[in-house]
Amino acid sequence: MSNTLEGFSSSASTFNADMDFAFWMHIWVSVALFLSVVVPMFYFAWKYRADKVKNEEIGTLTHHTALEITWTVIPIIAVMFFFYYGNTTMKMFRTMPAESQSIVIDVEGSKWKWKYEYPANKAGHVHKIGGVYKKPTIDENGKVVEAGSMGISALYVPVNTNIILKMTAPVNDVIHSYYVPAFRMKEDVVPGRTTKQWFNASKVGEYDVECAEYCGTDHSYMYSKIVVMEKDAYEKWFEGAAEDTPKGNFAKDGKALYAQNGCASCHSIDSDATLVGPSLKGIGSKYDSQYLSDAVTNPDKDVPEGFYPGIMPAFKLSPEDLATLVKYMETGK
Amino acid sequence: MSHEYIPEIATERNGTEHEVQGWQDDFYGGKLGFWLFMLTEVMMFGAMFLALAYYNTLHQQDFLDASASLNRLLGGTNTVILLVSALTMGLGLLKMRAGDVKGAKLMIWATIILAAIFLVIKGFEWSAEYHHGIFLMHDQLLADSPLPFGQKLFFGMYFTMTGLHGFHIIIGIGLMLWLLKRINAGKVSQDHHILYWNIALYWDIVHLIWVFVFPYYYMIGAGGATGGH
Amino acid sequence: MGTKIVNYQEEKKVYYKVLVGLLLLTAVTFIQPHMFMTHSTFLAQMVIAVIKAWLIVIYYMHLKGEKLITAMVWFAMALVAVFFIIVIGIDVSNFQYGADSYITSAPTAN
Amino acid sequence: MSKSYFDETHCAIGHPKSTFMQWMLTIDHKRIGIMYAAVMFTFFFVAVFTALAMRIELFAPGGQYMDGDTFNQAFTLHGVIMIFLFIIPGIPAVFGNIVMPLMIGAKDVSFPRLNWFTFWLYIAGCCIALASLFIGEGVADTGWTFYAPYSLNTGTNVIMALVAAFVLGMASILTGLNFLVTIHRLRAPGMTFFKMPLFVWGIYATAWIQLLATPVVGITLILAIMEKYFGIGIFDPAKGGDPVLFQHLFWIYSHPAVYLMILPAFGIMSEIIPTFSRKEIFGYRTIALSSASIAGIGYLVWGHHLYTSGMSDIAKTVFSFLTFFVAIPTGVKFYDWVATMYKGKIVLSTPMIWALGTIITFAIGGITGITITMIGLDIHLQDTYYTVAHFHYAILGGVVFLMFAGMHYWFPLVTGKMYNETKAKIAFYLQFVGFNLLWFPMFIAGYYGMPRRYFDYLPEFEIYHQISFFGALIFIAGLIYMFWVFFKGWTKGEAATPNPWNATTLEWHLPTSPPPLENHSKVPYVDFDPYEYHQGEPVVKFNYETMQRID
Ligand code: HEA
Ligand code: HEA
Ligand code: HEC
Ligand code: CUA
Ligand SMILES: [Cu+2]
Repeated sequence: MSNTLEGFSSSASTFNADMDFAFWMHIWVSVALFLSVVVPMFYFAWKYRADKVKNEEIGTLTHHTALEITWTVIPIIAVMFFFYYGNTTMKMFRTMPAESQSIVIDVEGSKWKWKYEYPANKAGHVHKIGGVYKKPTIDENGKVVEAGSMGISALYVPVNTNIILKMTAPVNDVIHSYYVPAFRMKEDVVPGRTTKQWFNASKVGEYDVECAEYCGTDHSYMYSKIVVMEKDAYEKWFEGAAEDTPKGNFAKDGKALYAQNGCASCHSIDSDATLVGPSLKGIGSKYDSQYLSDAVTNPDKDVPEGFYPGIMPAFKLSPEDLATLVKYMETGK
Repeated sequence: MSHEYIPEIATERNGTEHEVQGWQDDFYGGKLGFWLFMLTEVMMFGAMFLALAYYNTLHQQDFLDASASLNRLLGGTNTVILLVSALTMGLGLLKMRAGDVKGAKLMIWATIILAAIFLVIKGFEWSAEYHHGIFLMHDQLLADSPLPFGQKLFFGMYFTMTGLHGFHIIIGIGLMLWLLKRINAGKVSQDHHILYWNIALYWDIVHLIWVFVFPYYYMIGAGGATGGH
Repeated sequence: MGTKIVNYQEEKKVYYKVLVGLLLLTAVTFIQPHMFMTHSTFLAQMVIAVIKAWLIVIYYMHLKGEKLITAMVWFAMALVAVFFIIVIGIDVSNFQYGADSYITSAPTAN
Repeated sequence: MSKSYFDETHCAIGHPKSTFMQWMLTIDHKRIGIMYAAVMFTFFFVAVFTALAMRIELFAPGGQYMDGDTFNQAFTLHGVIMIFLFIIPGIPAVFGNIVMPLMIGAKDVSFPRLNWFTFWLYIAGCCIALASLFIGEGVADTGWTFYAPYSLNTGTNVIMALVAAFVLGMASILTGLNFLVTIHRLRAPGMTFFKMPLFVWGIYATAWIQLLATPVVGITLILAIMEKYFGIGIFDPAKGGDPVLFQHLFWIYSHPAVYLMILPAFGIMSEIIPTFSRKEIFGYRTIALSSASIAGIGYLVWGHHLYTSGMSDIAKTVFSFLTFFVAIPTGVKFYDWVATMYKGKIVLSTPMIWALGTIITFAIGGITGITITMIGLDIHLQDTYYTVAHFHYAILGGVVFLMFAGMHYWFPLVTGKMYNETKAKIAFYLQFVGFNLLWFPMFIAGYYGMPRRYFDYLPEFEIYHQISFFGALIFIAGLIYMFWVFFKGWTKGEAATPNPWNATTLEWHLPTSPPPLENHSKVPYVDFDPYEYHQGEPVVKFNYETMQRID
């Protein structure tokens, strides 16, 4: 098994080369500085070990101006180099390309899933993709039976194109961070703010996205994927009107909505188990549909016994989707 | 306890003698310690002013509007009350140092009464705001009220900071009562007045905080909504 | 200790003088919004507050002549000032999310 | 046989008969220091246990035996205990209390009763923190950073954790205040600031951080409590608050706090290196002033924790620039220490090998800190295991290692007994190897994109976590062995002489070890420098019977 993430190389995006150069330059200079401390230390500890040195031979050096200046100035020069490269790489990450020459995609991070919304295509259709990571299944011995996966939901982008991500989180959610190790980039997704980052992928492939800001129970399952495609393949998909992705179709039924919106990460629906929120098994017999749709769009309004407001994010769904979802909760279909 | 202080002597090699400072009866040490404590108060309120200024820069107009709606008359009265109480406290200390124990006690009582009046006025203010629905946990300050963000933040900070200041006043009253007890017990006297000294300092810092709290909350919007920055 | 000798009458006079000064300054805070610097009330008010604070610290709190403590006070104030410069002067004043952001462009109309 | 502080004490109230009450009410700085050590040590083992629990969980991908929530609570508990209960009181409360007054020739700290009160405040804070484990939904699951708005939303006992942190902060402030006044007022005649031992300088710089930075986090925690209880919206975006402000306020304290931890530790290093090189320290003044400048600059660099949180780019640049300037005085210290060894007579006793080991581990910790101060790199490495490895190298490989060095160094002074040197060295090597095996792989995992606070991870990272697990086992074995050696030393060890290491500073100028109740029976006049050696022997010599100087 490989010991690095998929696509983790020095050329997955336009950032990588500069970033890796800065890193390794820093590391090698630092190794030199490290050795300049540690090598003399070992040497002195051996050369002047107690049984070799007579008391009369002990030196009395307590100042040496030239030396002191050297070991102040050389590190200053070194850190100024580091500062320079740190800063230029930062500029590279933070200088957004013109929006007219890039694809601007809205990203929403909420408890524990990523959602993408594309600009409208020529036909006026808006692609919306998103969903939760399907957790790995593990048997009782702790062996992974089925690896976790993103299924078909991913951020689909063309190769060699500037992509700007405009990221936010629902205001009653918490901070997340959109982290793509293969591209060396990350930026927090802060409720109430709209942060941005951009990239330009140079290699076709699939790359893992991780959430790098602690956000609660399923922080470690808040994955997504970036799928980098050839330009024409992307174009072909993007201009299509159907709500499917290059990797396949989204089912349209309630069950799929339930999975896509990540309800399953907090509520079980076929069993009575309490995950983060209460089990929704048989919820239809307890409440009417108005209550259920309110519970989804404004969850803090009515909080069941034993739970706290503020955990479940408010969902903004289209009326049809909401209706389908409520029906699914009521009837299981 | 063998805490009676007998100054010790350290002798230099040439025989010169130096008095060793012990921890007992170290007036300057006590004062220094209390000043250091006051620096922590400065940092604490400094950080709150920082939060306040942060939102002020983001929502300038809202802050002016909210400030304009506070009751300047009551706030001003309270300012004067604190001014006078700082004087009485200081005079009391002077009297103590001059040996007039009775006068000093009188002055402390005067300060306590002034402090109590301050709290009463503050209470009036708060209850008026409460009736406007502007209060902790009350409708205007909740997430779904139409009050602009800047105003919500202004009032949130207002209640936190004046509340904390009021808390300091209450502690101050407690300290002064304790001081009276110590004076009666003869533990604080003309020669041993460090406790009084420090409580007077405490009262001054409580006043000092108000010197900034008052204009920041009550006055910045006084010129009407145009009195910008 | 120096503090044990006290010239009661002298010091009392100082106290009263300072009180009068503070009362006057308080009066100034009230007329300022209508009299002068009306376009920078905030600044004017803070300047007055600083003067008042200075009076209190120097005379009421006897900081005059305390070299060590004065130095410490300056140190603490410098620190607070730096926090302000960095957070307000540098970070907030370069706030990048004005129009885009929920917390700065309040969603609810009045 | 004269009486030591174990036999008699001063008490805060009255003169209790029972030994137990005498300990509870003691105002003697040495006893208070020992009690801190005992309590910290207990908590420390709780935190080590949670660390081990995390390492077992992380042994393989997938949930092994905990669920996500438990893991989240585990690292929060680990972080909170390690930081607030263990390492922040850490060296100041233990060695600052025990040896700092001895080193400056004082009978006690300036406010011994306050010191007693502070200790109990600390205990109260610990109790609140512990109580949160058993009340309601259990201990907070926010991470030790309590970031809003997560901490405002979660149902766990965050308020108790915040209150505990606040109370512990108060204790820390009062300790700092006490030490500052002590250092200003109670130095023995003749001891100017530049004749103070460097450990005292470390404590002095630290005390300023405790005093001036802690209130900021105190008020931040209060604001968070106000927010949770009273619904005001300072950090809650739903009410217009900005969560990034919380991060600013939190790190205004918590960054200086890391220097609060390391500076007294550097002080210990500066005591040990000249003593075991039998030679005056190189560049005394630069070391002293570098402590002060690290503390000073340390206040201005908190923003390096916010590089990816949406702070303005200009602020990032400023913070990055300033942060690099912490490395310079730190580097100067390192070179000064190594230069001290030049032409010395190096005695490799246990404290010395701990100190030398720490030069290696802390240099790695510090230099990797430099990596993540380069903004562009931090954009990649922030909140990955690279950061986690950085700070464990800095805290564990820096502060805790030096604390162990100090424990070996002052053990004879405090207990009057000696431990077994050979066994103590074995414990060192075990821990040194275990430590590097534990944390070095995490740099690699972090560089490849392993985020922190993950209870489950992608299978690609398995190998690093497994090496790390075995490192942890070796490390903890070494740790337990070390404490066993101490225990044996205290109970069965040989009696120690007043100055077993041939050291020069005032704490070794006492007639007996352990020291008598009121320390120096005759306060010395300090007309010598702290590390004056002549041809490998301390310049200042005593007849320990009469305490007359015989040099
Ligand atoms: C004792 C504790 C301690 C110490 C001393 C340090 C010291 C330093 N730390 Fe560290 N740090 C932490 C504890 C500590 N840190 C903790 C706990 C966190 C994480 C908190 C959390 O998020 O939970 C953290 C996180 C942290 C971050 C944020 C990471 C992130 O979340 O993205 C950064 C970024 O700049 C950083 C930088 C530094 C730097 C530059 C130093 C410098 O002071 C180091 C200086 C030392 C040296 C450089 C080595 C010696 C010098 C030489 C050998 C000379 C030659 C070298 C050069 C010239 C380079 N630290
Ligand atoms: C003092 C600080 C300290 C110390 C010593 C340690 C020690 C250890 N820590 Fe760490 N750790 C933190 C502070 C510390 N930690 C912090 C702040 C975090 C972040 C939490 C968060 O994310 O919120 C963290 C996070 C953290 C994680 C990451 C969790 C995650 O992000 O998913 C892990 C994972 O393995 C870990 C493991 C360990 C291990 C195996 C040790 C072992 O090395 C433990 C072995 C124990 C020792 C080496 C200590 C020995 C000391 C004594 C015995 C003292 C005796 C005292 C006296 C006598 C007075 N720790
Ligand atoms: C982050 C976790 C989380 C997610 C994701 C989540 N919920 Fe919830 N849910 C909760 C919690 C916690 C509660 C109980 C507190 C409350 O009502 O806010 C809850 C309550 C509910 C209730 C009310 C139950 C009752 O007994 O009153 C319904 C219905 C519900 N959720 C449906 C959904 C649906 C549908 C989705 C997906 C679109 C969803 N939830 C996603 C955590 C979550
Ligand atoms: Cu979302 Cu972590
Ligand atoms: Cu830091």
